[in-house]
Amino acid sequence: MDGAVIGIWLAALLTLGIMSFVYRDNLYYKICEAIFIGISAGYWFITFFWDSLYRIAWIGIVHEGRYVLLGGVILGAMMLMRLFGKIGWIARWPLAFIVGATAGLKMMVYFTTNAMAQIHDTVYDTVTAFSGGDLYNLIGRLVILLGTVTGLIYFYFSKEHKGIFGGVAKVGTWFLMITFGASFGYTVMSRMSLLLGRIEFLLTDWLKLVK
Amino acid sequence: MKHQIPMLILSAVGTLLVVSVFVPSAQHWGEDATLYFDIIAVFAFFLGGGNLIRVHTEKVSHKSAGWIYSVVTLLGFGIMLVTGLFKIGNPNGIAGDLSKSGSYFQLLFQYVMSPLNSTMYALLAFYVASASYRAFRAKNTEATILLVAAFVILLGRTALGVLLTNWIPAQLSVLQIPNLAIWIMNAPNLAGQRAIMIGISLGVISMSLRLLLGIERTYLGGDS
Amino acid sequence: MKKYQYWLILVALIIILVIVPKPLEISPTASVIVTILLGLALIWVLVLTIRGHLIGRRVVFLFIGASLALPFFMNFEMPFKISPEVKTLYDALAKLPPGSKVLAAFDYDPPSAPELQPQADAFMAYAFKHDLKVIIMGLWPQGPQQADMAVAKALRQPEIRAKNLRYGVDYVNLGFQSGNEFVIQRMGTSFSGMFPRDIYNTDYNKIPILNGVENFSNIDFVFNLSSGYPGTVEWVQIAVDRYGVKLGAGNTAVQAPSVYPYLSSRRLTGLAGGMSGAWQFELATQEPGKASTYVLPQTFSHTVVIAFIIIGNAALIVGYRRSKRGEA
Amino acid sequence: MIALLRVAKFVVSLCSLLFIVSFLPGQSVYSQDTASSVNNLPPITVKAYDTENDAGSSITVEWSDPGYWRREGFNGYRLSRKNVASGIEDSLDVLPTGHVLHEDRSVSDDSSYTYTLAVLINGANLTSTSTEVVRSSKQWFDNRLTWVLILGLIICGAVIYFIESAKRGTKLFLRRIAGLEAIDEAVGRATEMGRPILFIAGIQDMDDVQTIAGLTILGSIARTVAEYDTKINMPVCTSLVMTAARETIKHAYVTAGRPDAYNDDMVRYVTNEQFGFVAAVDGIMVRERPAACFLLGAFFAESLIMAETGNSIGAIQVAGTAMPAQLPFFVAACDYTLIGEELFAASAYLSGEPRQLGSLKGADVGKAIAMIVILVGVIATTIASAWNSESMLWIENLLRQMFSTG
Repeated sequence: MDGAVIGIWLAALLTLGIMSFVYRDNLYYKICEAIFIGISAGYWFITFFWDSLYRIAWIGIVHEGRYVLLGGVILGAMMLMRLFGKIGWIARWPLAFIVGATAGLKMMVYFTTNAMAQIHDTVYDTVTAFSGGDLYNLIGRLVILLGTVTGLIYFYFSKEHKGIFGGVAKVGTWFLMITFGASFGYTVMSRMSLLLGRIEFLLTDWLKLVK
Repeated sequence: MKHQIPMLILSAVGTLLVVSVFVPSAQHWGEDATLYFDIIAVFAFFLGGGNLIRVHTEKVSHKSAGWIYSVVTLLGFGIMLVTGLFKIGNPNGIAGDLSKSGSYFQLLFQYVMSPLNSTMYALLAFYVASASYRAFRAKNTEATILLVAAFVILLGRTALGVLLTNWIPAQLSVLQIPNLAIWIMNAPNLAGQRAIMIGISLGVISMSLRLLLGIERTYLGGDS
Repeated sequence: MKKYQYWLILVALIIILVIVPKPLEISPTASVIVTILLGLALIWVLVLTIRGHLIGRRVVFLFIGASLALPFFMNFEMPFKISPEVKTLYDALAKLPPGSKVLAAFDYDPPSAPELQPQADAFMAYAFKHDLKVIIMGLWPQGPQQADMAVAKALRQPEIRAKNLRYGVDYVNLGFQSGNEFVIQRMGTSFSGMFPRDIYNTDYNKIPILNGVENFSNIDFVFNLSSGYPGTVEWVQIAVDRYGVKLGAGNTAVQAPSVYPYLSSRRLTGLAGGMSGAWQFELATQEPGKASTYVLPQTFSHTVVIAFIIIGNAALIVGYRRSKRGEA
Repeated sequence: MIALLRVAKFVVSLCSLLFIVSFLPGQSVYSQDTASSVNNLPPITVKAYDTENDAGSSITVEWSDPGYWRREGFNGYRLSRKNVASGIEDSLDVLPTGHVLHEDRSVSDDSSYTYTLAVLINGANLTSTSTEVVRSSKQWFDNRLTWVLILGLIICGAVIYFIESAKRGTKLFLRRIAGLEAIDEAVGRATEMGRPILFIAGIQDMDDVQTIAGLTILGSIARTVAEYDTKINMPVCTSLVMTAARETIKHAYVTAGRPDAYNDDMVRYVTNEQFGFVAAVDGIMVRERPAACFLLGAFFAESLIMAETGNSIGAIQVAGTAMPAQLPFFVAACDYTLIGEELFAASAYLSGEPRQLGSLKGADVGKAIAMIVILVGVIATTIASAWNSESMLWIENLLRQMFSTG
C-alpha cells in the first residue's frame, strides 16, 4: 500500500465522519471535529507565522529595511501584555489602532464603491435605457429605479412605516424579498455541487465504483 | 489614562486614514495599516493559541466529559506546529515554500484538513434542502414573493427550465424561464442589491463616525 | 432502531460494495426505472405531507444523498443553452490574438473546487490551445495550487503536449500574496513589487513571459475565478475601475448574484456562474470536463429540492399545519 | 469632545486649502516633432507631462501614431529619456503596438528631462525630436476625489449635526426594528429555561466593520445577560476578536455591577478555519443546547449550517449580517434577521443613548440625498435627451462628474 492510498482512505474516513453529523451527533463526528479543530488551528498559526511574522515583519524590517513595520511589531508586542495581569490594559492600544484603522478605511471604501458607484450606475443605466429605445430594457431599468428607491425607503429609520410612506416601504420589502429569493435560488445549485464533489470522491477515488 | 490614550489612538488613526485617501503621497498608508494589522494578528494568535491549549489541557487534566477529544485536538495542533515550523519533509528544507508538495505539512493539509473542510462545506446541500422544505412556504405576501423569485431562478439556472418552456415562441422568448431568470437577476434583484449596498455604506459611515468620535466604545472595555 | 440493526446495515453495505462489479454502470432502461422509483417516493412524501405528517429532516437528507449519488451510474442526454453572460466571456477570450497575455487570478480554495475547477480546467486547456500566455496568481492561499492542478490536467492533453509548452515562457505561476485588495492596488503600479519571485523562487525579472509586464497596462485580459472575498468584486472595484483592465470571471453560484451589478454596468466582461455556468463554459470552449459529468446528478438534486418546495407548499395550501416546532 | 471637533475643523480647513492648491496650474509640455517623412506619413507627435494626482516621481509620455504601426516590420516603440542637467540618456522599455502612453516612474522630482520616441521598423528607426523639458512633482490633493470629499463632508456633517443636536436634547423619532425587540425576550427565555445563550460575531477578524458592529451589539446583550445572570457562551474564530469580545463582556458585567460574575472562559478561541469553526459551533449547539443563538457579524457560506442546526435544537435565533448573499438563509432559518444597515444601527438602538440615535438620523439624510439624486438625475437626463434642454444637460453632466469615482 503506498502513501497515496493511505491518504485517500484517511480522507474518505474523515469525510464519512463529518457526514454522519446530519444523522445525529456521535462519537465518530466528535473525533473528526476534534481533529479538524486541532489541525486547522495549527495550520493557520503556521501560515500566519511564515507569511506575516517571517515574510512581512522579519524580512521586511531586517532584510529590506522597512522600519515603518516596526510600529506593527511594537503594537503586536503590546497585545501580548494581556498575559501580564497588571499591565494588561496596554493591549487596548493595538485594539484601538485596529478599530480606528478599520473605521477610517472602510468608511471611505464603502462610501466610494458602494454608495457613489451604485447611485451613478442607477442614474446612468436608466438614462441609457431611455435613449436606447428598447422597451424590454426600459422596463427593466425603471424596475431597478423603483426598487432602489423603495428599498432605500425601507431602510429609512426616522419615519414610521405608515400611510403612503408605509406603502412605499412595503414595496421596498418586496424588492428585498425578490433579491433574497434570487440569491437563494442561485445558491441551491452551488450547494448541491459541493456535496456532489464529495460523493464523487467517495464513489470514484475511494470505492472506484465509477470511472 | 487607560481610556483617553486608546480613544486618542483610535480617533487619530481613523482620521488620518480618511484624510490619506485624498492625498496622493499618503494613499499607501491604508496598505501599511493593513500590514500592521497582519502583524498584530500574529501576535494576538499567541493569545488565541494559548487559550486553545489551556482550555484543552484543563479538560484533560480534570478528566472532564469528553477529555479524550481534547487529547486529539492537542495532538493535531502540536503535529501541525512541529511539521510547519520546522518544515519537516519539505524538499527545499527550511527555506522552502510552506505549501511545497511533499512536505508533511502539505500532506496533512491535503489528506486531513482539505477533506474535512470540503465535507463540512458540503453539508450545506442537506441543510439547503431541509430549509427549502420547511421554510420556503407561501405563508404571506413577502414569503410568496421570495418563493416565486427563488423558484424561477432555480428552474432558470438548470436544464429543467429550458425543458419546461422551450415551446414558447421566439417572439415571447422573454417569458422562457431561463430568460425570466436572467431578467430577475438583472432588474429587481439588482435593485434590491443596490438598496442594500447603499444602506450598508451609510450604516458603515454612521457607525465609523460613532467610533471615531468616541460615542461607541464598549469594545474597549471597562475600568478594571 | 436497536444497536445491532446498524451493524447489520453496515455489514450489508460492505458486502454489496465487495460483490458489485467495478466500475458500475446501469443501462438506460434501468436508469429510467430508478428515476421513476425516485419519483414515486417523492409522491409518497407528498401524500404523507398533505395528510398532515411532515416528514423528518433526515428523510429529506436521504433523498438528497440518493439524488446526488444514483445519477453517477446513469446514462441520459441533456439539453442546453449557452447564456449571454457565458457567451460574452467566451467571445472575449476568443477575440484575444495568439500571444496575448492573460492574468489568471485563482481566488478560491478546495471547498469551491467542484464548481470552479471545471472552469479552471476548461480555461487552461483553451488558453494553451489558442497560444495565450497565462500568468497565474492567487489572493487566496490555496488558489495557486488549484491552478497547478488545472495546468497539469491541461498539459496531459495530447494536443497541448504536442505544443511543448514551457514553464516561464508560455505560463507562469506567481503564487499567493496576502493583502487582499491591496495586492491588486499595488499591482496597478508594479507586478514585480507584489510578486518579486514566482513559486519556484525565480526572480520576476528572469522569467521570459514576464518580460515587459510591468503593470495592468501590459495585460490583455484578466480571468478571475472567485468564491468570495477577496474576489471578483475587488477585481472590478480596483483593477477595472482604476486601471481599466478587461475582466471576465467564473464565480460560485452564491457569489454570482453579488457581481451581477457589475455585469450590467459592463465593468465585468462575462461571467460563468455556478455549475451550469461551468458546464456552459466547457461547452463554449469545447473542453468537456467534470462539469459535464456533474450536470446530471445536479439536475436530479435540483428536481428533488424543487419537489420538496412544492410539497411543502402543497401541504400549506391543503391547510394542514403542525403547531409544534422542532424535528421537522 | 471639543478637542476632537477642533481636530475636525482643522482637517476640514486643511483639506479645503489642499483643494484650492490643487487647482494651481501644473507644468505641461507639448512638442511637435518632425520625424523622418520617408513613409509619407505625418510625423509622430509626442508630449510629456507630469503625471496628475500622484505622489511625484512620475512623468507620463503620450504619443499619437498616425499609422506607422500598420507598416510591415513594425517592432514597437522605444522611448528614450535625457536628464537635462547631467546629460545622461536612458533607453526605456520597448512597447508593443497599441500603446499610446507610458508612465515613467523612474524619474526624480529634482531633475528635468526630455523624451524622444523611436518607431522601430525593421531596424530603420524613425526618431522623433525631443519633447520640451519636463519635471515631475507631487500633488497634495487627488483631484479625482473632489466630489467624494464634498459629498462625504455633507453626509458626515449631517451625522455630526444630529449627534450634537441630540446631545442638546432634541427629541428624535426612530421606527422600531422587530429583531432588536426580540433580543431581550430571547435572553429572558434562556434565563427561564436555565440554558445558556450562544453568541457568534461572524467569522471575520477585527478588520471587518461587521465584526465590530457585532461586538457593539454584544455589549448590550452582555449587559442584559449579566443582569439576568444567564450563561453566555461565545466561541470565536480569531484571536483579536477573542480579546475584544472579552473586553466587551467584561465592561458589560462591570456596568451591570457584577464584575465578580465575569469569567474569561465565556469567550474562547476555536480555530481560524471557517469550517473547522462551524464544526465546533455545531457541536456546541447540539451538546449544550443553548436557548438563544445570536449570529451577528460577517458570515459566509456557513450561515445556513449554523442557522439550521440552531433551528433543529429549537433555539430562538436572531441573526444579522451585511453580506447580501447570506441574508436569504438567515431570513429562512432564523426567527429575526437584521438586514444590512440594521446591523450597524442595532447597537445605537439598543443603547438608547441620544447621541448614538442622532447618528442614525444623520445616515437617513444620506439616504434622502441618494434618493433625490437618483430621481433628479433620471428626470433631468431624460428631459435633457428628449428636449435637448441646456440646463438639464448641465445637471446631467454635473451628476455624472459627481458620482464617477474613477
